[in-house]
Amino acid sequence: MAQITLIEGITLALARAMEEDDSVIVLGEDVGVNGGVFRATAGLQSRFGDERVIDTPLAEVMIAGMSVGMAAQGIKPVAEAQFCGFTMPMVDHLMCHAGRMRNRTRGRLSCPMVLRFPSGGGIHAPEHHSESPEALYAHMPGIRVVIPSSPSRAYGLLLAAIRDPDPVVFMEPKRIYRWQREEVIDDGEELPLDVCYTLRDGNDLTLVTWGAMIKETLQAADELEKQGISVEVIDVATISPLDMDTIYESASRTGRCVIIQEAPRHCSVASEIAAGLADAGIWNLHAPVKRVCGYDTVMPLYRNEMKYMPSVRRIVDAAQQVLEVS
Amino acid sequence: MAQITLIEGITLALARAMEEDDSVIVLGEDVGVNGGVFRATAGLQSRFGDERVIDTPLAEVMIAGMSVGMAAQGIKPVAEAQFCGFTMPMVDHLMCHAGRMRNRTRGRLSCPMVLRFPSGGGIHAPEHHSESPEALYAHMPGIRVVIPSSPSRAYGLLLAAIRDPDPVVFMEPKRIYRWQREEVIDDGEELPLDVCYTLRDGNDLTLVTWGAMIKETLQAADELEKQGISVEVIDVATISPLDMDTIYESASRTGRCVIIQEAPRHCSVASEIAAGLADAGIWNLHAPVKRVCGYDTVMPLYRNEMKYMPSVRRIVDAAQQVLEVS
Amino acid sequence: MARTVAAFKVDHFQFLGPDGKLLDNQHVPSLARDFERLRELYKLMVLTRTFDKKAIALQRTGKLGTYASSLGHEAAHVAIGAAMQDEDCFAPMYREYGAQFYRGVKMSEVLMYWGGDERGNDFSQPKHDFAWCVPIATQCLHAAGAAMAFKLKKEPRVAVSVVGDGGSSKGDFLEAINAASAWKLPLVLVVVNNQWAISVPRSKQNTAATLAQKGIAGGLPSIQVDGNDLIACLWAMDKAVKAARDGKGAFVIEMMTYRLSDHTTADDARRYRPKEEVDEAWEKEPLLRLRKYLISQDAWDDGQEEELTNECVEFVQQAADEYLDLVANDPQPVTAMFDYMFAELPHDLAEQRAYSEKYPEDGGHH
Amino acid sequence: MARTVAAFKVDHFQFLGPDGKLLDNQHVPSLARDFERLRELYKLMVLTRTFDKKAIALQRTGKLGTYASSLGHEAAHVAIGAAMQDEDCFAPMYREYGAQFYRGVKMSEVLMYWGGDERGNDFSQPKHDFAWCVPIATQCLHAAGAAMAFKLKKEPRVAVSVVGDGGSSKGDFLEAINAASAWKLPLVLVVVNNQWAISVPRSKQNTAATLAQKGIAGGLPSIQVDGNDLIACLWAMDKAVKAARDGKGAFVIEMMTYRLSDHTTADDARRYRPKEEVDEAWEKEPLLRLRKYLISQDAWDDGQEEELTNECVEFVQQAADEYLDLVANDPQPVTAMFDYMFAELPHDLAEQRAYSEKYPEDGGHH
Ligand SMILES: Cc1ncc(C[n+]2csc(CCOP(=O)(O)OP(=O)(O)O)c2C)c(N)n1
Ligand SMILES: Cc1ncc(C[n+]2csc(CCOP(=O)(O)OP(=O)(O)O)c2C)c(N)n1
Ligand SMILES: [Mg+2]
Ligand SMILES: [Mg+2]
Repeated sequence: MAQITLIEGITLALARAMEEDDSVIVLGEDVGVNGGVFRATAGLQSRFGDERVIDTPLAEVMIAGMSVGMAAQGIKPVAEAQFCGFTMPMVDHLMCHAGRMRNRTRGRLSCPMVLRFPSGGGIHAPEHHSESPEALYAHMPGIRVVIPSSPSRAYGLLLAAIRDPDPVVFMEPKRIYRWQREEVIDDGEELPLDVCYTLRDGNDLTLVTWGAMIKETLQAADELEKQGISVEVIDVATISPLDMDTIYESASRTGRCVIIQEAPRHCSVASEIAAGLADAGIWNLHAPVKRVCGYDTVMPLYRNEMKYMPSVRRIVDAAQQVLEVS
Repeated sequence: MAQITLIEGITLALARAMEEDDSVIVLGEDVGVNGGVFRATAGLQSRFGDERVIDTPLAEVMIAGMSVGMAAQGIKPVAEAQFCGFTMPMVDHLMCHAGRMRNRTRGRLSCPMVLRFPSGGGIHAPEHHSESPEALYAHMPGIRVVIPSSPSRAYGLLLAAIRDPDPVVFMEPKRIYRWQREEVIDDGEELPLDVCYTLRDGNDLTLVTWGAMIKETLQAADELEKQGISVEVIDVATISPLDMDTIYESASRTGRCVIIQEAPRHCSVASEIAAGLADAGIWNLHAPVKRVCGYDTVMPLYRNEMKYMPSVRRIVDAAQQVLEVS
Repeated sequence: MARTVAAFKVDHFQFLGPDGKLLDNQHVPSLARDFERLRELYKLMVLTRTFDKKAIALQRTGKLGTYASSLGHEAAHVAIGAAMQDEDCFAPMYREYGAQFYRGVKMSEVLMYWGGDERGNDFSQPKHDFAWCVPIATQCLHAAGAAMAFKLKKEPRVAVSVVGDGGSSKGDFLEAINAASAWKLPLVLVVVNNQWAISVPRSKQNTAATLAQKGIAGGLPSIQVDGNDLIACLWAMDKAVKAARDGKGAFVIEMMTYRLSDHTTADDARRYRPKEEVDEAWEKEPLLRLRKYLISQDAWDDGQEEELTNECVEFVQQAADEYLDLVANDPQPVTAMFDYMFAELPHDLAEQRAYSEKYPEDGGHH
Repeated sequence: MARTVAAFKVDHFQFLGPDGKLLDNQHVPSLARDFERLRELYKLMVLTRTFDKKAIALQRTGKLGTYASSLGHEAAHVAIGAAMQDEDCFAPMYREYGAQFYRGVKMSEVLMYWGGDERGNDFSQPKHDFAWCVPIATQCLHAAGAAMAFKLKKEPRVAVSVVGDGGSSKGDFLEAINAASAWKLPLVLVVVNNQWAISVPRSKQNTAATLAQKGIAGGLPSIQVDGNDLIACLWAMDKAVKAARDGKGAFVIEMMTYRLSDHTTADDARRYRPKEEVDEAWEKEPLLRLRKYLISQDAWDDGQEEELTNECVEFVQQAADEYLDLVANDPQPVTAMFDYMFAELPHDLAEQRAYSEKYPEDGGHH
């Protein structure tokens, strides 16, 4: 069995989904011959033809709007946006149509589409290539939001997203596209779209994160373990709907929780998790819930981008703050 | 002095701002002869001419994009979007340009524009006329978000928004456009863009809300007072930046906080406030922080819209839940 | 040194004059002689207008929410419906009742929608048509997507969408034109130019001679027709739908008509529109000229007209009763807002749904 | 009955052939004889190409981030800059260095930007031009807004924006055309058609004969020029800028050129583009033909060329040194990401800024 990267997990899932269902098509800018600027769709056009792997004109509103139209009429579009920053023109069709089609028509029409795109910073890319807009999509009713953080979760979650009868925004943490290799069996097994993954068990502290920040979070957990602290690490993976039960369970055991995300803090996913803890989870908390986030500023150009994102030290410091409380 | 409504406060502030600064212009669909579909710009075109009160083609991307361009080149555009739902195509220019212009150019260019629009449900309007998307805008770095809830705050906050050297999204709670009259002196006094308003003092419980929900919240407070409970009511007013200090102070006195908003809950402004309380505010809380929100569903068509929004009873019930805790 | 690399024109087509006479007997399409078909469509135009009147009356008496009238657009709308096959797909904006009635949408469904009940969008027929679309011009891209789906599935079906003179300024419309050009989509884009976008006159959308010429941006065949002339509208639609079905790609048709009503019942057009302009437009309205034509051809008479009037009133009243009965006696429960969000209710919504059941009557219809 | 209500054409202009000879001596514009000006612009074209080479070398050696080359676009870009006045406003996309150098943007600023430092956007000159704009086509609307500002302030200034063949498919471009039409804006929209949008060829953007004809959607005068012919580019730009300044409204110009490089340094065009096509394009590239022309007119010689080459290399090296020195010895601190968010730092950001100071080195340049 091959050891593959996260992005190869994506490609594998795309191929699998296209193999098993003729109505699945891939579309986007440069997804064809070029195989996508990150090579996520590499080889798909030669395998499935240019009627199923479709290079589009440069027009994001069109990609989103036509995906909605196709999805309502029997095609399952898996649209790629080239970078997170270029999905903003798609917000209208996602919010006003994709997330509403089934509800609007009382189930007469539906919108089984996937919008997938590379997200987050850290690869020295130009402006608008490094944002983490998951909170925007997670706030929209009717849209599932998924962020895988390992090759196998990329494979299983993308398969599930494509097969899902409703719209899914699938954000790919590009910084870890090629970070780790893992054995992934191409058996068509999907993963559920509504559960968190506990990456590491612990009793003193819960660290909650997703996407590329699992890298720094796991490193922080290592450091903390060296200090004798037993750390639980949760990969949220499915941002919407959010599996708060797993988080409640963990935080109620450890009594301490730090949430780590790359995105700005204000009205974010980290805030949602902390708010849940402030409600149903509050009785078991022994310390304030800390959020370690990107700053509430524009993601800087690449020279300072790593300073923007939570560092291991920032995570460890926040952890120590909540651990100090007795 | 005239007793005026919230929307009249808007009109008054627009006229004042245009009077005192020639570079202020108003643009949008139907803002001219028609005076806006809600009459917010009524009379402005005949007073200031059609070069300063400009009917635009029907194109929201254009309105937003040109406002960015004008704002960077010495004009202060106050753009009207006709309804909240139609601001979605504007998200791209707000997120990618308005909120970044100053930062991108290290202050060489800036973007002093206002985007104002009627927001929220409850007036029997058609689909897409009744959303409360403040969380989307509040999550964007570089953008201020303001929601007035009284005639005088509408006047003072809009004046401040127009004079502010940076972009402001100004959301108008249309359900209470004509709810209350208040004496507003047209003295050009602006209100700060970063403080909450305590509408009512109390010791047992803090209710935090904004926009049209102050109506139900104040009613709920009345009911609770009848039961002998002393309720503090805070109108957030400035969603971004958020004045958490006022909320911390109140919640630390009362030990109990319920946040009420019309918008869906997931990754929302209510969640942000609750998350703040879960962090810096946690030591003074005596009860879980409850959020009473619109459901995480599509805002229904008008027959069920009031069932979607927090009712007085839902607020009172949540309050009683947090009051039961001892 | 200049050389011309591309040349275009926009032609305007009209067959029937406001006086009900054919403008040029030599060049009229054969459908001008198909009196059976014209009669059928005339009836639907009258029915649509009757419906419109009723809907406004319901709104004025508090029984319906905001309603967008189709007064004056009947020829354009009915022609759009009549040119399509059942299996084709229509992506309407919000006032094309004539097209929808032809396709099988029920009047009670139209009333349900404007009456604030989602069930109005669950058309009993045609099951695959798009719902009303309030965010202007977005429907053009949904239609382009539908056309793409048909093309990919190699189904001989056509997608048709409508946009207004106002909506034609939106990028969505132009991206749909571009998409149709890029992939030669089986798509017909109709600009129903009724001269106004609420209070904004056509002249403020842009200063181009026509709106049809937006199609030239994508190299699409682009024509203009008299939108009050059913024969011209139908001839153009037939031609465009056939071309699309035959794999010849997309068409842009601008139908020149006039919004004889307020924009919606929430609007008062007297604020911004001169009475004379409206009076003049009434002279050119679509029903009268078709009736005159049919009468002149002995294909219609006053007796039939009277009978039709009565039939329409009765039919519309039945639809209104059906609507009023349903919303009064079978309203959607609070839980209805959860039940169609996803194919399967996620755990968070299931929780909220259970909570909502505790407040079934709260904040009811106000 | 048809009557033509609008007719249009798109003309293509070229004066200088790939061999450096004028195509038609009778119809050349007078600027073809203004050797002083042409020489100045030729020098800038060479300088721009020299810069391009250096920037790619810096990227290849890890000293610069992703860089978008302007190789092959020099005539188009330099002509755009040369036709504008200082007080006009340029809204670039991301590779129009030739235009920007003409207008006063420093090479070290270009390098700073692609080197990941916002200070590159703080042009020492011209202070009012827009920054590079990565979200494609959005800059067209910023330029439309600038044009509107000039019009409202009654300033005789012109806004100019550039979009690619790919970007011309975006609604923003078409909404800018529509806006220019609606308000007769002093705006020039240039489509630099270099035949590729990364790996997507021009033919996939749409099947229209030209991209210039998108201007017809708004009734704007729309022409196409040989984008490798500096004389044609400059002639068209001069004409369009003058018309705009004279209150005659906007222009769309499609400049036909070729992207001789990879899309950016992050791209490998060999994956999708035949070598023969590139080889052929090299035959038509803009520098050589202008040099040949100038030499044939005794306005340039080999000695001058050699001198120019040396000057350019030196000048570019200085800019590179300046850039490298600045980012090495005067990097922006972590707090720089807060200090330009708002005119005055709001309390929440002030708090975060203070916190960030505790982590000045964290996650540094990686
Ligand atoms: C994107 C969007 N912006 C604004 C509106 C509000 N609105 C509803 S109808 C209308 C005017 C539409 O004019 P036109 O496109 O000419 O169609 P008509 O109503 O005249 O048929 C406006 C501005 C909307 N529904 N959608
Ligand atoms: C809105 C948007 N979508 C996608 C991209 C990613 N992208 C950068 S350049 C490019 C191709 C641009 O092609 P074209 O417009 O022809 O300009 P060129 O680069 O050829 O000069 C793409 C897709 C972007 N920058 N902005
Ligand atoms: Mg109209
Ligand atoms: Mg290109």
